[in-house]
Amino acid sequence: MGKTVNIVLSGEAGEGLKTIEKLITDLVSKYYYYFATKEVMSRVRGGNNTTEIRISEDKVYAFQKNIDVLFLLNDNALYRLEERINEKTVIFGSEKYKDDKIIKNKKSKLEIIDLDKLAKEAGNKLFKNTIIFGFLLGMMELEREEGNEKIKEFFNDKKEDIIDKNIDALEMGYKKGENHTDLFNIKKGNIENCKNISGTEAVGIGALAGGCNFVGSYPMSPATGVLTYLAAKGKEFDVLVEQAEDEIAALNMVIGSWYTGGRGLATTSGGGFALMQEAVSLSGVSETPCVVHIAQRPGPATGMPTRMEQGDLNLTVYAGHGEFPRIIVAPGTLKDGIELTQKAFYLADKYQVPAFILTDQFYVDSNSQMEKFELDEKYLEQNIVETDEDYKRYKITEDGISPRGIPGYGKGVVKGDSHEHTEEGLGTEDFNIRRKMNEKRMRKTVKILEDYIEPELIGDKDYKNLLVGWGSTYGVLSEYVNKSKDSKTSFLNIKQLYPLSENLKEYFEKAEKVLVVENNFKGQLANLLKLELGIKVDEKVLKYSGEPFSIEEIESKLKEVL
Amino acid sequence: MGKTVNIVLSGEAGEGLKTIEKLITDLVSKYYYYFATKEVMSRVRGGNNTTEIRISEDKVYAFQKNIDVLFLLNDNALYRLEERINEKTVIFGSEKYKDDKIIKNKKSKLEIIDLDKLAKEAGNKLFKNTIIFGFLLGMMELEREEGNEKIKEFFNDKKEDIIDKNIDALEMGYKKGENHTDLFNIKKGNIENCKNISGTEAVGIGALAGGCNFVGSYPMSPATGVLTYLAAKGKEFDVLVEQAEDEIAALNMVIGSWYTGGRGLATTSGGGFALMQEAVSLSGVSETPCVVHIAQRPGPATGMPTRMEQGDLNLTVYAGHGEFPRIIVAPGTLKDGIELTQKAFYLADKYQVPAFILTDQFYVDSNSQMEKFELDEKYLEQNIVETDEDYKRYKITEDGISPRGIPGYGKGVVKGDSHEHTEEGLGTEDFNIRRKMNEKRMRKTVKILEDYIEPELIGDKDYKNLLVGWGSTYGVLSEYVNKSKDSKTSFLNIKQLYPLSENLKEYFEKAEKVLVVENNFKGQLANLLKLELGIKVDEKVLKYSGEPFSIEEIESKLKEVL
Amino acid sequence: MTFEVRDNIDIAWCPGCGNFPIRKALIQALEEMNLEQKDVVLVSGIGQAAKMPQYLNSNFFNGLHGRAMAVGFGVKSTNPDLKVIVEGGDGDMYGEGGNHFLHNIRRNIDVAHLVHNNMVYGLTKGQASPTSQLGFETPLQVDGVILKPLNPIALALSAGATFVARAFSSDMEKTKEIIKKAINHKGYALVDIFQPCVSFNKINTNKWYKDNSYYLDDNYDNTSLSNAYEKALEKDKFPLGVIYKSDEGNSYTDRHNVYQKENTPVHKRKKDIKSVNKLINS
Amino acid sequence: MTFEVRDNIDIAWCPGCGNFPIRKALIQALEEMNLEQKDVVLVSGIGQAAKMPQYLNSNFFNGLHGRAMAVGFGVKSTNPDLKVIVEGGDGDMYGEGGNHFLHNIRRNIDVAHLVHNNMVYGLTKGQASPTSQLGFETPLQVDGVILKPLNPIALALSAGATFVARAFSSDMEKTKEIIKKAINHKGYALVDIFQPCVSFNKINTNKWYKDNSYYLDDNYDNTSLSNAYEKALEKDKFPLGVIYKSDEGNSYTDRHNVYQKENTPVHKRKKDIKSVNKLINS
Ligand SMILES: Cc1ncc(C[n+]2csc(CCOP(=O)(O)OP(=O)(O)O)c2C)c(N)n1
Ligand SMILES: Cc1ncc(C[n+]2csc(CCOP(=O)(O)OP(=O)(O)O)c2C)c(N)n1
Ligand code: SF4
Ligand code: SF4
Ligand SMILES: [Mg+2]
Ligand SMILES: [Mg+2]
Repeated sequence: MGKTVNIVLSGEAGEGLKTIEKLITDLVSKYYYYFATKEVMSRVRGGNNTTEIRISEDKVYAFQKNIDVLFLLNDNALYRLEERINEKTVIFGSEKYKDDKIIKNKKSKLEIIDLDKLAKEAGNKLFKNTIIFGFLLGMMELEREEGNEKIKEFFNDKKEDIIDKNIDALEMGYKKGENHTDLFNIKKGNIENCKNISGTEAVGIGALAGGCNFVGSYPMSPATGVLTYLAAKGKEFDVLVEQAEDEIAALNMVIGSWYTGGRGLATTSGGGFALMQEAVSLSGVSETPCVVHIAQRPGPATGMPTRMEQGDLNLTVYAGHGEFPRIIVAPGTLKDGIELTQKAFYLADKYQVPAFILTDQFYVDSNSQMEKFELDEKYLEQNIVETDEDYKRYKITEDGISPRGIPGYGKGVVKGDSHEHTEEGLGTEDFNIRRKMNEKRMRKTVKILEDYIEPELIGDKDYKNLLVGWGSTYGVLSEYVNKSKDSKTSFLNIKQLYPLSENLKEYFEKAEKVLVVENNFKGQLANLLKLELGIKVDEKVLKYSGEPFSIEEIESKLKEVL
Repeated sequence: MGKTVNIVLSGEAGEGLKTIEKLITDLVSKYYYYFATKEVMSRVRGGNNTTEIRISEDKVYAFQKNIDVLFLLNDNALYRLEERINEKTVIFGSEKYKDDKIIKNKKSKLEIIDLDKLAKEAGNKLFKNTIIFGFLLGMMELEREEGNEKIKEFFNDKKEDIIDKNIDALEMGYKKGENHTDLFNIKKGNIENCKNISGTEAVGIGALAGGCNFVGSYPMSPATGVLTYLAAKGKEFDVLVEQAEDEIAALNMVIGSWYTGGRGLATTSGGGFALMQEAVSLSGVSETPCVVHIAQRPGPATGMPTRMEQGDLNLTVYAGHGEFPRIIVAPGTLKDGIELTQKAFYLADKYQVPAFILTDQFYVDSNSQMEKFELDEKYLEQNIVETDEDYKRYKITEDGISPRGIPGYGKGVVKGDSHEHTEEGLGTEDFNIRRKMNEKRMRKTVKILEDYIEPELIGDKDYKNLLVGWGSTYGVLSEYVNKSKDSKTSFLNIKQLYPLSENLKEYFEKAEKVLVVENNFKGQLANLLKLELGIKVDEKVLKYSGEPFSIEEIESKLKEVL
Repeated sequence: MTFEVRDNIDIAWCPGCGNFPIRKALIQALEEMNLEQKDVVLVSGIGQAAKMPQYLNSNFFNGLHGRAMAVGFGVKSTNPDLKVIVEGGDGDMYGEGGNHFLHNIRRNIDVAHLVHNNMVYGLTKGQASPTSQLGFETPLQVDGVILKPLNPIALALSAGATFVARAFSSDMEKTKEIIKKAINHKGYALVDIFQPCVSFNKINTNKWYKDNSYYLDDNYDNTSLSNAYEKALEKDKFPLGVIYKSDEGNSYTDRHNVYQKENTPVHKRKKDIKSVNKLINS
Repeated sequence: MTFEVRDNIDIAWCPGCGNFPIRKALIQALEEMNLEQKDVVLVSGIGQAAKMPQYLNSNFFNGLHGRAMAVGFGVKSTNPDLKVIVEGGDGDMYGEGGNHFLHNIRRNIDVAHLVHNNMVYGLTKGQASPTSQLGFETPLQVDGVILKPLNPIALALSAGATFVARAFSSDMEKTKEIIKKAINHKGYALVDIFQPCVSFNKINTNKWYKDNSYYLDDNYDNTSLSNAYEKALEKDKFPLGVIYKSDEGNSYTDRHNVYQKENTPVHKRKKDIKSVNKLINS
């Protein structure tokens, strides 16, 4: 592994951390690999938020606990970071931190910089962000001119005067930064054919790639980003986006849209998804497809709205009353975010079942480079038939899949029903029909498994230890395996969590030791593997504090158990 | 086993089957054992419903498929019963059935009786029920006088004239019945110290015995009975009953009541419970107890509103987003219905968790004799403390249980929170507190298991085959074991489904073969046993047609696999 | 082609139920409007009234108790070429579905909303509904209803409905005409239909509805909001007919940006993977 | 004893937010009414406004988004001796919580319902709320709001509210007085409070609220329902003050049969296993 510098900006909500992040990652991503993530409080102003930008010679994906370079944007920006600084950390902050006990204890190095004063000198406290941007450019020895271009791009709707002043502010920071090039001794490269995107954007793009043309959702952190992403793209991509009055309405709207031939999405978090349970069951019995993106956050109930957890896998596997098939996918990489979301639409349509995309706050709120690729058009295919006069919506077929018609297309009529029903779609109380319809629906699982989305194995094929994870732990576990050069340990990222394919067993049979790593208390995937595939998990590595695993934490935890 | 006669009445919804059932079971229960159950359509008038009254020399609990004596109350009352009659069945019906193909094919015996004509002779078609009542009395050789007394009791608010006419109608039926005493050669006994109750009443009484003083619910079959039972008893027993605007309101009201010191209940079915998922999670994180009665019916979604299934165990085990402890009990006998409901209130209060009573349509809609017993007062105990000025609602304790105060009792204030919170009850974003609070809540499971409600073993202690069931399969499985006199097969009824105690393993270790019997598609209990206790289930005997298992079906299915 | 079902169907309503004439009125309205079954979608929830689509031959989606309006919104906004009728009971629509009632009025989505108002929960056997009158005794409200009856007309007006009407099931002809107007209205149209429940409401009987209602006369100006409120709040007798109608605004789909761009129903628009590829590759 | 919190508490609202003066007004109202913290319960949902109880020293239950009214009902009906205040934002109470809003008005449950109306979703960063004005642009409503703004005053009246008021956060004193009246009212009392959100609503600013509202004058008769409707439907400027107040009916707990039997809060009544045994043994 090449070298990495972990730069962290610490400030208040609303102080502009996002702007700095955007400016800097846009630039560095041409020359370095980077991974950026943030942890924010559930508030709009004040408090303490941080943004971490890891810059590296190699691909990096994980949250890093230890900070190399820290910017304290105000006088209240350090109190939460005690655990993250050490004697190697260089901190840039105001005079106020001169006698700070934490810094002293940790033997970190403080470099005094009065950002507020500098900003005022530059003309306005809002220039603080530009100064830091300039500082970072200087420190990294990137071209001023490139910075200036970014500024022009970013402030392109502002008056020229403003742009000029920002360019001056950038220069101010640049000069300071130039004195600290020693903090950034990373080999400059040339990263090509990559695109910077966030988890949120990945899911949003995936939806478009899956032919999404309807969104019914109610805002909820951390899932709102996908909603606003699609709202912004709606007109261009022909997506009707509607803010529902509540989550129950949201999924019922989406189901109404699929019934009519639309491809609808609902995006929400655990609490909102809890409210959708009855509608999920409606999708199940009426065999109306639906797609739900669930961006997890720590529960129960309101829990920690802006933090991360993987605590809702069980809820998703068992969502809804009664029994019916479903599909659950969980992206680990950004590319997966696009492809799995796209496939969720395709599979929901093909098998007429609810399909769920499980992400979490850490996944959606992080961004990095993704290698460019071409999407597969096939997933836009729709399995809709033209109806004839005696069309039967719920025809009992061998594979359980009844050709799906929609209203207004063909001569027939389409009867969708939440009761147990006849082939025609009329409510019935016949025990035999009930049994047959139940079996027909359940039979679809066999077909769904034929389309099983294979997991990804990172590391050597001949492993002794198998790390198993899902979703956003991809980053830290793949980084661990790539870095550790311990050919005995590989990492299996399971992309399709439900239904699980028997073929997965192979991976486990090869392993001497199976370790499942999850951000929850119970080890929900571990339990699912045990139940569905009879897999014996030797060790569960669990975290449920609301914070993602850091690379250091994984290293030390795995050292203990391997 | 002694002799049993299975009498079935078949008629329309609204035709008065309930009245006949009530009259006859009231009387026969003094001299015989009985089990009565009904299967009804999801409609108010018309269609076809049946009521089965099994009368026996021994205790009987199960649905019996084969009918001994069948009354067809109208000309449309046979078409659904083809599978239930045979050459031993004696059918009483009108002339219209004379050339009926089904009867011919099945070689059943038809006795012509024109109930409508008789009723008209008696003065009104409403006398039909009384005539049948009289008929049954005659057939059973019970005293006319006792019948007359019942009539007087039942019609006590009616004019004397009406009562007299009913007594005449009874006599009319009695005389006809006397000609068929051969159909009822059962030894008359003397059943003492028993009370006739239904599953619905059992749960209702259990709630009162558990100190229930608040009900917030929305009507839903088959759970509405418990709601109306408590509404009827409300004033006498100090229970505030409110019909909520929806199920979400219902459980939030109930949680509000518990927070205030009340003991609230919500009663619902799967679809309503699906809507309560978010509130269940609120109960979990805020550690506000709550009790929910879930009377299951076949899903998904609307499914079959008046039929039976045990399909919502998974939904209950994994209800709500995030992770938190809970308690699930499932009564099999009527006594269990009372005792487990009572304990649900006690345990919810003691451990500050949501507690669920899982029943189903077959359980709540059946009735039989229950041996009288005295309730334990202990379960009315409340674990509420008087608060002092610096009371902390979520004090971290060794066993995870924080003394629970309520508003207005003591000098302190009580802060209930749906966010992750400090000991005081204020929202927090501190990862360490989060971790500790999460662990504190999860720790309660250990204590809950100390109160584990032991299962009941029916049959010989030295078994080879172990049948395992939960809830309403109690009847059929215990009858099977009692009847089969096959000392190798015993039946384990699990009363507390969650959390499961390790002690249960003992029962399984002894068995050579484990068979789990459930009314669902997946074998949800079997899966839970596998997951939680590592139990290997050899055979799942499953039914998911909407109908309960009949005793004949269990006999033949078990013959196949044992 | 007819909306009537084949004759062997077993309708699960009680003999004498007010739902029968509503069914007739609806079928006739649809046929007189020359609509084709394939272009009509009936959306309903759960309840006796909500069984309606099962007894009509047309497209339908018979979903969850209380949620029909939300499904109806999804249908209409995905394909505005369809005629969408959302139908159900007073409990279904004003109780469990109260929130969707409110907010879809705000959307002015172009659906006809037919609510059978029998002032009781029929299917679940006689509990109070939101429109049950004070004092109404049921097995659940043992000492009578103590919640104020909901006034759907006033509520719909206050939420901004552009068409508000009330009908009475027993007047088949008039009900049919009102339903036609509701279906023709471009935007949300409420028809609250008085409907006797012969099994569970022995107070608000056919006679009671008759005695307690009257038809608005021909020169009633239903374009005036203040007239409408006055009628909505009348206490003696309930007015029948179209109480309010406004053409003030376009319906939801006219105003939404995807339909301002073009009329084609969203689900019929061609999807092109190339444009999505640009998001990744540019 | 004060409802004020210890001074080191970190209030998570933005500087300049209209929630601050509402907090002050509420604390002062409670103190001037000589209420004790232990007898007051604040019930809220989720949102910026709904954080209120966290910044007051009293009993509280800070539950789910949209569900506070239902919890408040459970609290008040279990122990009518408590003063219950249900507080939250416009999204919380009129959006997600719309159904509980409607039906608890029908119950006339004795709670003061304080709704911070900033015409936006604050906590989730600026989407439209049910009261957002037409054309309001947000990251979600990119071409502006096309749903009619909900009129909480008119809706509350139509649902039968016995107390309906509107306040404006910047007038701390007047807001306090209105809150006191709401708390004192025996029955459901709505106070819709105009509250500028400085971060996400750049249209309906403090100045906008000021320019678009006026106080009802002293001789306005708020006992007349028709007056109230007139005020509710005014289009130019929004009236502030108590728009409607009626003492027509008793509150829910006065009318419920368990409280007609006796006054003791239900949870304080002694339970006796013997009476239950009778149900089994008789
Ligand atoms: C979520 C949910 N809750 C409750 C029910 C049970 N339920 C079915 S219909 C109904 C009410 C019926 O009343 P209404 O809507 O007025 O229709 P009606 O039968 O009177 O026509 C209820 C409560 C259900 N099916 N789903
Ligand atoms: C079930 C559920 N859905 C969504 C959310 C996310 N959420 C939290 S607050 C809020 C809206 C806030 O707006 P409002 O109620 O007007 O309060 P404000 O912040 O403006 O005071 C939303 C949508 C949630 N917490 N729970
Ligand atoms: S119960 Fe009432 S509403 Fe339902 S079908 Fe019978 S009469 Fe009609
Ligand atoms: S976002 Fe708006 S409502 Fe929320 S605290 Fe800030 S100013 Fe107040
Ligand atoms: Mg009704
Ligand atoms: Mg708001």
